[in-house]
Amino acid sequence: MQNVDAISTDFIEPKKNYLNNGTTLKSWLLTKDHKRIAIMYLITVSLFFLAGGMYAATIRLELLTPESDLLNTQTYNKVFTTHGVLMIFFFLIPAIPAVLGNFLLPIMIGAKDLALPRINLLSLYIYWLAGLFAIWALLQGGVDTGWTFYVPYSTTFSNTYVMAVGLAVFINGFSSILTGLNFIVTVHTMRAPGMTWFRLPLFVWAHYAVALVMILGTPVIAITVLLLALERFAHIGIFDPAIGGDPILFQHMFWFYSHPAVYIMILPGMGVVSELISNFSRKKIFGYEFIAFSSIAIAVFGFLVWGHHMFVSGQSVYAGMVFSFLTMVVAVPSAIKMFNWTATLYKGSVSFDTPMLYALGFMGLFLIGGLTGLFLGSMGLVVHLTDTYFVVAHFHYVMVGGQVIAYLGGIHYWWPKMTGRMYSEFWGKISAMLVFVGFNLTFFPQFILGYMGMPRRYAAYPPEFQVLNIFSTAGASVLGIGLLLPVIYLIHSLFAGKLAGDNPWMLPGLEWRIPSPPPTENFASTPVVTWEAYEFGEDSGLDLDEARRRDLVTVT
Amino acid sequence: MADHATTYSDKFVYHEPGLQHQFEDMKQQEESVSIGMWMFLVQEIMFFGGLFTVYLVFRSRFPMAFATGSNHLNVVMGFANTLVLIVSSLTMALTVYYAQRNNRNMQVIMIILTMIFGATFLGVKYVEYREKYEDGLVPVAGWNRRAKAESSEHATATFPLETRAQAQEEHKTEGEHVYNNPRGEFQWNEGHHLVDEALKEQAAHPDRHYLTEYEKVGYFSNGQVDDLKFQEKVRSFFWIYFAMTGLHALHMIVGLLLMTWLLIKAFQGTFSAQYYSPVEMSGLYWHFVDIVWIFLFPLLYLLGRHFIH
Amino acid sequence: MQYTSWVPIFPEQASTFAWQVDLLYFYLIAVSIAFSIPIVAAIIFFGLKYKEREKYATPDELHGSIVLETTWSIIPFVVSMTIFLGGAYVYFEQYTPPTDAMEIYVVGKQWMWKMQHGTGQREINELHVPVGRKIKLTMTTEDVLHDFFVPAFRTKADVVPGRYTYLWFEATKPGKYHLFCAEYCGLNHSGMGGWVYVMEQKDFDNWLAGNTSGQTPVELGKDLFQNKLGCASCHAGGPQQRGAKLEGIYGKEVKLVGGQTVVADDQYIRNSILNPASQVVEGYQPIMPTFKGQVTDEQLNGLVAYIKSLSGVTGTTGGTTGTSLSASNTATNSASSLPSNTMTPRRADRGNSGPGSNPNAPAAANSNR
Amino acid sequence: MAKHTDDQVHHMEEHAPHIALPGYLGVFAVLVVGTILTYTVALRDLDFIFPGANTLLALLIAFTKMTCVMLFFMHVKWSPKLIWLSAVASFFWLAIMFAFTMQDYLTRGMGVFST
Repeated sequence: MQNVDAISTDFIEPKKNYLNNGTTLKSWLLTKDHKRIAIMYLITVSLFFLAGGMYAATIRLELLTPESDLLNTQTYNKVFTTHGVLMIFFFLIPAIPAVLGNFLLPIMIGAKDLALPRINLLSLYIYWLAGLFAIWALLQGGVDTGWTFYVPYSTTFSNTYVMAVGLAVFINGFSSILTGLNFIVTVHTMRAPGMTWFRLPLFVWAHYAVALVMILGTPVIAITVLLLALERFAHIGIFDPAIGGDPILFQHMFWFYSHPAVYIMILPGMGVVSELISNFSRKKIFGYEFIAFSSIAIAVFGFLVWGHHMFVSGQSVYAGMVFSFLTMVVAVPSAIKMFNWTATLYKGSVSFDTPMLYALGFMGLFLIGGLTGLFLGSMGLVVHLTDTYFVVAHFHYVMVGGQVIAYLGGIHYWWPKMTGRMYSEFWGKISAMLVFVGFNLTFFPQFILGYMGMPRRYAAYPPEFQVLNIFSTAGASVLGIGLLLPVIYLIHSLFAGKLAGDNPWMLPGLEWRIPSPPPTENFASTPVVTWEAYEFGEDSGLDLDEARRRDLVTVT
Repeated sequence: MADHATTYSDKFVYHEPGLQHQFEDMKQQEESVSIGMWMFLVQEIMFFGGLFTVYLVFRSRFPMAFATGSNHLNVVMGFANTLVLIVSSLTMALTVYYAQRNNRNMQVIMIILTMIFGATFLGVKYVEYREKYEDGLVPVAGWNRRAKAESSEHATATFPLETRAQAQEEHKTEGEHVYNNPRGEFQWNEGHHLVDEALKEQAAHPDRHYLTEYEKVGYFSNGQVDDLKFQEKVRSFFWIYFAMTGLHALHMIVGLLLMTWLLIKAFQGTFSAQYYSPVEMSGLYWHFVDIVWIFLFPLLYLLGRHFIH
Repeated sequence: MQYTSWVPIFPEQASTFAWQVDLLYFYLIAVSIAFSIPIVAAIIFFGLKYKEREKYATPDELHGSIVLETTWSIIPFVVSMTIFLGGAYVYFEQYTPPTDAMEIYVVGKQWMWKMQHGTGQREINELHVPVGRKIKLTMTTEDVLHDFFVPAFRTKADVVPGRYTYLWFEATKPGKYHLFCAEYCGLNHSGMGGWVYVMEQKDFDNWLAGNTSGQTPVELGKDLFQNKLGCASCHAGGPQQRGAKLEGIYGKEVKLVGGQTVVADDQYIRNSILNPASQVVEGYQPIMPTFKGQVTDEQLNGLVAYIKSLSGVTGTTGGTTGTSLSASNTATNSASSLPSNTMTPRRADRGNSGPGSNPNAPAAANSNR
Repeated sequence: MAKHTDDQVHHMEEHAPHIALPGYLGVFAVLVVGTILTYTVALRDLDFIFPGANTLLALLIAFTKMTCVMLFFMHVKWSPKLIWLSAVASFFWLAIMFAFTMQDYLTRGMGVFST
C-alpha cells in the first residue's frame, strides 16, 4: 500500500494538463477535449445517480411496512417509475462509456482525442437536454407507468407526464448513439502505430462491442417511444387494442432495444473488471482472445433473446421456445469471462488495493446475477417468477452488483490518472466492503420474496412478507452509507490527497505512461506501441528497478 | 506528407484545408468521417426499421384494409415523386463527381438542381397531403377540412355514410350551411369492396383462405362487415402512411438544409480534389433518403393495387 | 397461509404441476451452487496463495489454453441445455389446458377481478374452486394489461385487452391462497388481489347453492362489503376512492347528477346496487358495475343493513321486492355471456373518448396532451 | 511546398473517378426502368403464379434499385471492407427484428394463446 505515496511534492514542476489549461467556464463548455467532456459527464451522471438513489431509499422505506402508509399508492408508483427511468436512462447507460470510456479510450489506443470531438460534445449537450426534460417532467408531477411504459396503460389510462418523459428518453437515445458512433470510428481509425487489434486493452474491446449495440439498438427505442407518443396524442391504433392495435407489438419493439440495453450497461463493466483483474495480479489476462470475442458474441446474441421478457405476455409458445433457447446460449460467453478472470489470478502477484476489492466483489455478485439469469431463462420457472421480486433481485445483482460496482472500481482505479491525486486507501477499502455486504443484505432476501410470490411494483403487500422486507431495507441503509463514503473521500482527495505520480502502480497500460493528469493532447508525440497488452515483464519498457528504488527512498 | 505518415511526429506544421487537430493527416480524417457517416446511416436504417416492422405486422394482419387504403393513394404522384427523387440522386452523385474534378461551377449547378428536385418532391408531397386533408383521410380528429357541403363538388363523396342522405335533402330544403364532417374526423366512405370480393371468393372455394384470422375477427361484428371496425383498420393504414412518409419528408427537409450549407461552401470554392468529404457525406445522406423512398413507394402505393384491376 | 418458520422461505404447493416447478427450482439452485463453490473457492485460494510477495513482481506469463477454454464453454452449454429442456417441458405442462376442464371466465378491470362460473355465479376478487378438478380460466380485461397470478399454483398469465388468454390448474389441497395481479396496472395495482378458495367438492356444491352460514344481516353485509364484493375498494375513501362515501348517508337527501334529489332509503340503496347507473350521486362518474345476479336477495338485505349501520341506524329491511328481484337474477344469470359484457361497451364509447376521459382518471392533469 | 504537390498527386490517384459520366447515366437509366417496371407490374394480378407474387416482385425490384444506388452512387463498390460490412450488418439486424417479431405473430395461432 506504500505505492500510494510515490512522489513527494517538491520533485514535481507544475505541468500544463487538461485541467489547468484554460479555467474559464467557456473553456469547459466549448471544449473539444474528450477528458473535459468525460469530467462533465462524471459530474452530471453522479448527480443523477444520487437522485435515483434517493428514490430507491424512499421505496425501501415505504416497503418497511405492509401497508402503503409512508407514501400513498399514487406517489409510490411515481417513485419507483422515476427511480427506474433516472437510473437506467440517465445513469446506467451513460455511466461507464461516457465517463471512463470517453476519458480513457483515446488514451489507451494512443490517440490525441476521439475521432469526432464536436460530435462528442454534442452528445453531452443532448444528454443534458434530455436530463432537463426528465427533471421538468418530475417537477410537473412525474410519471407512473413504470420505466417499461407498457401500453395501453401508458397510452390511454395514465394521466401523468408520459409524453415529457418519453421525449426525454427519445432525446437521450441520440446521445448514446453519438457516443457509440464516435467510439467505433475512433477504434477503427485512431489507433497508434503498432497498436494492433489484439494489442488493444480489453476495456477497448468491451467498448467497441457496446458501441455496436448502441448504434443498432437505440434507434428502435427512439421510434418506439415516438409511436407511443403518437398513440397517446392521437390514437394511431397501433398499440392500443381498443382501436385495433396490439400491445404485444409494443413489448416486442421495446425489448428489442431494452434487452440489449442490459448489455450496454454490463459490457463496459466487464471491460473495466478485465483491466483490474489483470493489472492487480500483474499478469497477462488468461485467454485474451476469448474474453475479447465473448464481448462481441454477447453484443450480437444479445439481440436475439428479447422475447424472454414476454414468456407470460401472450406471446406465441413457439417464439418463447426460440427465445429461451438463445437465452441459454448467451449464458455461455459470460461464463467464459468468469472462468478466465478466475484463471488470471492463478500464479499472479495479487495485490488487494481498493479497485481490486471492487473487482473481486464484481466477480462474486455477477456470478449470482448471471446464475439467477438462468432461472429467468428457463420458461417453466419464469412463469412463476416473472414480475416478482425475484426479477427485481436478479437485475439489481447484474446492474448494481455488476455495472455500478465495476464503475466504482474503475473510478478508483483511474482516479489518480484523472485528478493526479490519490484517495485514502483505508476509506476506499472500508467503502468497498460496506457496498459488498450492504448490497447482499439488500437484495438476497428479495430472491426468496420473489419465489414466495411477492409481485413487484406493489406499494402494499401481504404481512407475511414483512420480515424479509425489513432485512432488505436494513441492508439498503448499509449500502447507502457504502455508496456515500466515496463521494466524501474522493472529493476530499482533490484538495488533500497525496500526489499520485504518473504511474502509482507501475502498470504497463498506455494511460499510465503519460503524465497525470494528462496534457490536453494526451501524448507529446504519437506513441509507437511495441509491447503486447498486459505486458508486465522487463520488455514492457517499465523501469521497475527505478520504481523499487523510489519506494525505498520514500519509505525510509 | 508521405514521410509525415511514416514518422509519427507532429512537429510537422503544414496544415491542409480542414485538417482537424486530432488527426495525423487528411487520409485518416476522411476515413474517420466516412466511417462515422456510415455508422450514422446504419442507425438511420434501424430507426426506419421500427416503422417497417409495424408496417409488416399490420399488413400481415389486415391485407384487405391495407390494399383498400393503398388503392386510394394517388399512385401517379407517388410515381412522379420516385422519378424526381432518382433524378436528384443522379445530380447529387454528379456533384461529388465534379467536386473530385475541381470543377466549381458544375458543382454549384448540380447542387442547385438537386435542391430544386428535392423541393419538387416536397411540393408534390404537400399536394398529396392536401388531398388527404380535403377527403378527410387525415387520421387525427379535427385535422380534416370541415367543408361546407355545397362548397366543393366532391363534398357528397365525403359525407359520413349515415348522414349523407338526410344532409343532402336538408340543404335542398333551406339554404343554411350544412357542414359535412363537422368535427373534421377521419372518415372512410369508400366502402369495403375488397372484403366483399374476398367473401365471394371464399364462398366459391371454401378450401382456400382469403381473409386472415385477424381479419375474420377485425372486420365483422355479428356476421356483418362492420363499417366502423373496417374504417378503424384503414385508419391504421393511413397512420402508418403518414408516419412513414412524414418521417421521410422530415429527412428531406434536413437534406435540403444540408444542401443549402453545401451550396454556400461550394460557391466559395471550398471543395477541391484534396478536400471534398463534406460533399461526399451529404451525398451519402441524400442517397440514403432516396433509398428509403425506393421502398416506401411500392410498399405504400403499389402493393395490393392489382386487386382492383 | 400458515408458515412453519418465522421467516417464510418457501410458498405452499397446491397444484398438480407445482412440484415440477419446484423441482426445476431446486435443480437450478443445485447447478448454481455447483458452479459458484469452485469459482469462489478458487478466487479465495488464488487470492491468498498468490498474494503479492514483493512489489512490482512480474510472475511468468501463462497464456490461455484451448483445452480449458473449450471445456468451460462446452460444460456450461450442455448444462444450460438441460435447463432449457426441463423448462420447456414444464412450460408446456402449464400452458396446455386440458380439454375436460371446468371453465371459468375471468375479467380483469382496474382494479378488481370479476369471475363468472359456468353455472352463472359471479364473484369479485374471489375464486371458489373444487379440489382435484381441472380448472381452465378464460381471461380478458376491460382496460389495461393485468396478470392473474396464484403463487401457490406456480402459474400466471397476462390478461390482454382485446384478446382471450388462458390459464389452467388443478388444485391439490383445500385452503385459501393468495391471488395477485402481477402486471403493473396503475394506481391501485397492489390492491388488485384477492383469494382463491379451494374447497372439497361437497363444500363447493354448497357454495354454489349459495348457502351462507348463520351471520346477522349486518355481519353478512359487512363481509360482502369489505371482502367478497370489494365495494370497499371504491367506497371506503382513501386515495383510490371513486364512489360516494356511505357513512351517515342513510335517510339523508342526496343530490343526483340529473339535478333532482332523492332520499337515501332502503329502496334507493338496493336500486343503486342493482342498477348503479340509474341514480348517480352528483360529482361521481357512473362507473360502478352492476351487481345484479351477483348478490342473492339475503346478501342484498345484508348490504342494505350494513350501509344503514354505517349511519347508526339498526333494524332489518323487509324483503319487499324480493321475489321480483330473484326472478331478474336468474334471468340475467342465464342470459349474460362473457363477450357481450366485456368487448362491446369500450368499443362503443371509443370514438370520441380521449386518453383523459376514461372513468378511472381523476379529472385533474389532462394537460400533457 | 514540394510536399504539397506530391500530396495532391497522392490524393488524385487516391480518389480517381469511380465511374465516369456515362457510368452514372447508365445507373440512372437502370433506376428509371426499374421504377416504371415496378409500377406496370403492380397493376396486374400475378397471384396465378403463386399468392403474393406481386409483393415478392415489387420487393425484388426495390432491392435491385437499392443495390445500384449503394454500389455506384454511394461508391460502396470502391469502399473498404468495413463499409461493406456495416451496410450488410444493418440489413442483417433489420432482418433479425422482422424475423423474430414475426415468428411470434405467425406461430401465435398454434399456441394456446390464440386470438
